[in-house]
Amino acid sequence: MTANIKEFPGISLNEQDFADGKILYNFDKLNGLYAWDTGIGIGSYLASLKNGVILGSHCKTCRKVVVPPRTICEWCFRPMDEFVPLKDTGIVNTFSLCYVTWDVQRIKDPEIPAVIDIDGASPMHGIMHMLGDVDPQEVKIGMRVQAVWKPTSERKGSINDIQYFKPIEEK
Amino acid sequence: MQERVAIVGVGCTGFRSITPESSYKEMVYEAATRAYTDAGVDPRRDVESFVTVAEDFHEGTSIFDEYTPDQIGGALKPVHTITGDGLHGIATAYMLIRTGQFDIVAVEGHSKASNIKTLPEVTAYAQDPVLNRPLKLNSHFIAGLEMNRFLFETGTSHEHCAAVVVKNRYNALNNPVAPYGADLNLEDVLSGSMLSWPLGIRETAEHADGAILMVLASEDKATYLTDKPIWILGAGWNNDSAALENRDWAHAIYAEEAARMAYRQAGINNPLEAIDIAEVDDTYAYKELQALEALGFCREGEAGILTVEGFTSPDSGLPVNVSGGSLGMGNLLEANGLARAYEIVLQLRGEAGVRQVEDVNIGLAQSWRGVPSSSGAVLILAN
Amino acid sequence: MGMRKVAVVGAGMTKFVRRAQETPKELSWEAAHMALESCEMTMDDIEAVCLGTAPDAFDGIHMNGEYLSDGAGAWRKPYMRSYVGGGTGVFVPIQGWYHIASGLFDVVMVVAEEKMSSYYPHAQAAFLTIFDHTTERPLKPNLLWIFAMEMNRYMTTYGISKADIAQVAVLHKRNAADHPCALLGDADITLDDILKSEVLAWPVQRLDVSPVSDGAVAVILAAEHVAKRITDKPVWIEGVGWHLDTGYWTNRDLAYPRYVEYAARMAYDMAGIKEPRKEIHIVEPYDPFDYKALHHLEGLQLAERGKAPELYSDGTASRTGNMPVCPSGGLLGVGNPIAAAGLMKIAELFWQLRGEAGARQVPGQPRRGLAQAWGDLMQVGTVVIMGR
Amino acid sequence: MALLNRDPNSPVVWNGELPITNRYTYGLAGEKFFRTLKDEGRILGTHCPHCDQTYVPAAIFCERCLAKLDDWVDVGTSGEVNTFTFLQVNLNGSPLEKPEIIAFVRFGDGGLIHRLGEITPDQVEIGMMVQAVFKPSSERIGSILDIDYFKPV
Repeated sequence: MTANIKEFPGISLNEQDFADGKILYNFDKLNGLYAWDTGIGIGSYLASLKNGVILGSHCKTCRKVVVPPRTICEWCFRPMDEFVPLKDTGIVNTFSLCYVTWDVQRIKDPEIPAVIDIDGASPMHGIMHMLGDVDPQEVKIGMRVQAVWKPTSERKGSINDIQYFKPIEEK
Repeated sequence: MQERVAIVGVGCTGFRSITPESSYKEMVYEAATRAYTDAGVDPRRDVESFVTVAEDFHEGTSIFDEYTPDQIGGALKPVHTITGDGLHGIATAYMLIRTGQFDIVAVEGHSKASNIKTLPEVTAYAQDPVLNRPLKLNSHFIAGLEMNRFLFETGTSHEHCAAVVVKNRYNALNNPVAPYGADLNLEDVLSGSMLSWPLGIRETAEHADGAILMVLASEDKATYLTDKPIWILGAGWNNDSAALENRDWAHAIYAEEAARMAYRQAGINNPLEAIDIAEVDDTYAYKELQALEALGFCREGEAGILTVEGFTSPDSGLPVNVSGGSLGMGNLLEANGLARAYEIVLQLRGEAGVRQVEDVNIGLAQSWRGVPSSSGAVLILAN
Repeated sequence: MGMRKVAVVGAGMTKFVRRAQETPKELSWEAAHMALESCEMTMDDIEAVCLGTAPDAFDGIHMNGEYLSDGAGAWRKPYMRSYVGGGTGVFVPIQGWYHIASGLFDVVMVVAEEKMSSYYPHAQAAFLTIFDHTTERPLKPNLLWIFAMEMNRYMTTYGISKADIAQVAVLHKRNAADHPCALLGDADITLDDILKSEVLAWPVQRLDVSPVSDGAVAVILAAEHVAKRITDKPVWIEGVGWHLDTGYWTNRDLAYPRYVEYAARMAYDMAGIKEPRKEIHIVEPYDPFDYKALHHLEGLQLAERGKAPELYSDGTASRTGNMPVCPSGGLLGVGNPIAAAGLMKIAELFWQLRGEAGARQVPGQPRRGLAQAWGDLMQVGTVVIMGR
Repeated sequence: MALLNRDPNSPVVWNGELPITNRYTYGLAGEKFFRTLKDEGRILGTHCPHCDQTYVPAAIFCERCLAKLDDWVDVGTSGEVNTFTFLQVNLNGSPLEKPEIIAFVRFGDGGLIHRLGEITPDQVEIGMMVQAVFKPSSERIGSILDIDYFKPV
């Protein structure tokens, strides 16, 4: 049918049309504030972060240690058996060198988000965080990294209690 | 194609004004575990597809369906979300099973309304952004407009609406999971402050947190799994105009049309004769009366009188909202219809405890999506 | 009783544009109106409506499904909106399929709409809110991160180069030059253009990415007995599949889309397809980023793991090749109004299989095609197989 | 139902927001409807001859048959109060000092949602005729707020 149709609907505007008042428009902003209940799993995760510990949880049935910790194993649908404190070291599973912030501001020095497989968790089980103290061009998948924590007094029970992960010096 | 579909398991958790002990995932898991135990199924092995109902802005997360599979046993399975009421979810599972491709499907809905700090503003963001939102009005005004026109056209009185509150909150006293049970009189209700006149604050259901999961199965599986399958005789859903400017302000057209569809499937010509018990939307008290008329249980203008006369009380002609309805159990956002259907399932199984109604064989559940929507669904169940 | 057969009998779409003047309702209406006209049907014939639109954040309306209902032709009709993130565009025809296959309806209209430009100033910023509110959002993530990290993992695992991947963008954008609704069609684009474009989030560069867009698409589905009355050339939905992986995206292997494989296997089973590489003649994999098309071709079992680039380098994927990939121009070329982009692929297969795709027509009278979409936190696969 | 015990130092909630900011175009019908409202102080509808419906505010399509509408009609500036309410709460749920009188004013087969003014609550009735009170043309921006309120005729 596209062969038979000459004209498709859809009127394209450019930013100038808005600036010049050629078309009518308005703005609005959602005042959407939330206080999400943290529950047992994530509540404990946040409390551990405040103490400088990355917490996982262990499913005996699936023989898995996962992070962030949850109370339910999504694979066998049984309750998780125990919390497991993990190390604050790990391996870079993957990463990016990002030159754009979340609200699309261009930046000169890239942010380096990564998935870090945490030592003590099952293989391919990691968390997303940032890498720092590293030359962006030196970052490699498979690189070993360690968490750089905020000082105890500044920790709030948040994923941001870890400032970033930095490479572990090879001995 | 499979013709017959039954509800074979139900589970819930809640319902309370706050649930700080668990995250939404943990709360849903509780309801899910109960439902799967009730149905005697293992979700990882037996459940072939999953339907969840949710709205992004109620969760505070965009693309919320990302977070739905894990706590219902749906990881790496055919899961999808309907941005509708729980009864839309049940209708969806009903269709999935009828295709013949799935034998067992689970439906989940929940509310963490207590986690939304700015719920009125979130609700207002559903208004038309150009025509209505610039007026910056709390969305209860829509219910106020609707109630006023409904009273005007049908001759229903404010007392009639208050009688719904008295009945439903009293019924809730007999429902162990209902948080808002109370023994009130008409004066207690009418003396509350106004929200949007003629709508009073006590005629508006408080929100609650909670989760409900139901397991549906094809005929073969249902009869294998349980001695008490609750059959779906009909499911209907519909909506009037989305625009406030084009809709019928007095009548619940969406309920009328949804019921027509469900009755046609169920072969019901005279609903009052056929249906033994009903759970209908009462998130605002007048909605129950409006719904009873739209569902064809009585003529226009009669629902209020029947309520005052006790015709819709638990031991009378047509027990309505024996569970306490939303006024008694709380407004559960997308899970409202599931709460209505949950009660019908318990009643049809004979498991409703002290509030068990005698001789019930066919029940109806009905829901509405809340302001500013004009959409809802109807489900007809039988034992 | 056997399964009810369901056909696509009509399709319509708007142009995909960067900023549309139309409201979301009006975009939906334009596509729906055109779909009706395409098969000479009226609203009286439509028994139910299914709608797909991705997050409410874009259109900027809470309960967006309710808001869009009149534009989608759902006035006083049974109507639901289904939702699997980016996978929605190929899910909503599945929703239409089960409406009809259930026996409850004979004719259903399926509409997908997205107006990303309503999120202002930057549509991309809306994606912050798809991450876990407690464990991830405080890091201020953006959508590019997860794509870039998945792409990096894919490249590293299989030793795939940027140039291998850029071939995808070249082919799709060139294909789109023949699509009257395309936003970024370019017949003359070269590999060098892609590889030299601005780095956004290495390894993702500007031209690896599909454009933020506004648009809508609609198709009309009918049960067998009705479809045959409406048209001599119904295009049957032979198989459907969908799977949603865990939300814990940092706990799985990003190199391979297992959920796409599962969705594809479900659809192949239903369609009775044993050897997809021989039996699928046209494929429209989801391509919001160029590497994703490769990733998905592998998940769909249409290429060995890590070998999808060969389909592009040996010409198999070209419009005149053995298995044309994205003859429409895909999201990279036509544009990516999320849900609408997925349904655009269904419309493309409809036109291709009927021999009505004009300048984009794949030669040799293709008999069967597959459309696929993907979404959420890299976790959902939706697949539809269509055949003459 | 969990086997795990919550860390007693767990924070109960995590606070956050949905940072959603939008810009809405008025669309094909809205453009003409609001330009006319702004420039000429007139209220326009569109008529669907097939369904015999007059949509107010004007729509570019008929929601019933999906036909394109191009029969624009001036519906005047006075309409009937179809229903009304006295809204007692703010957008954020807090009580309003003085109730707002909100009405749905019928025009054609549609109408407008707006405030009523120059009237006290006890004077409002369903069926009464009200008339749009426009802002001075210099203050109009092309918005539903170009009408200040509706007052009794």
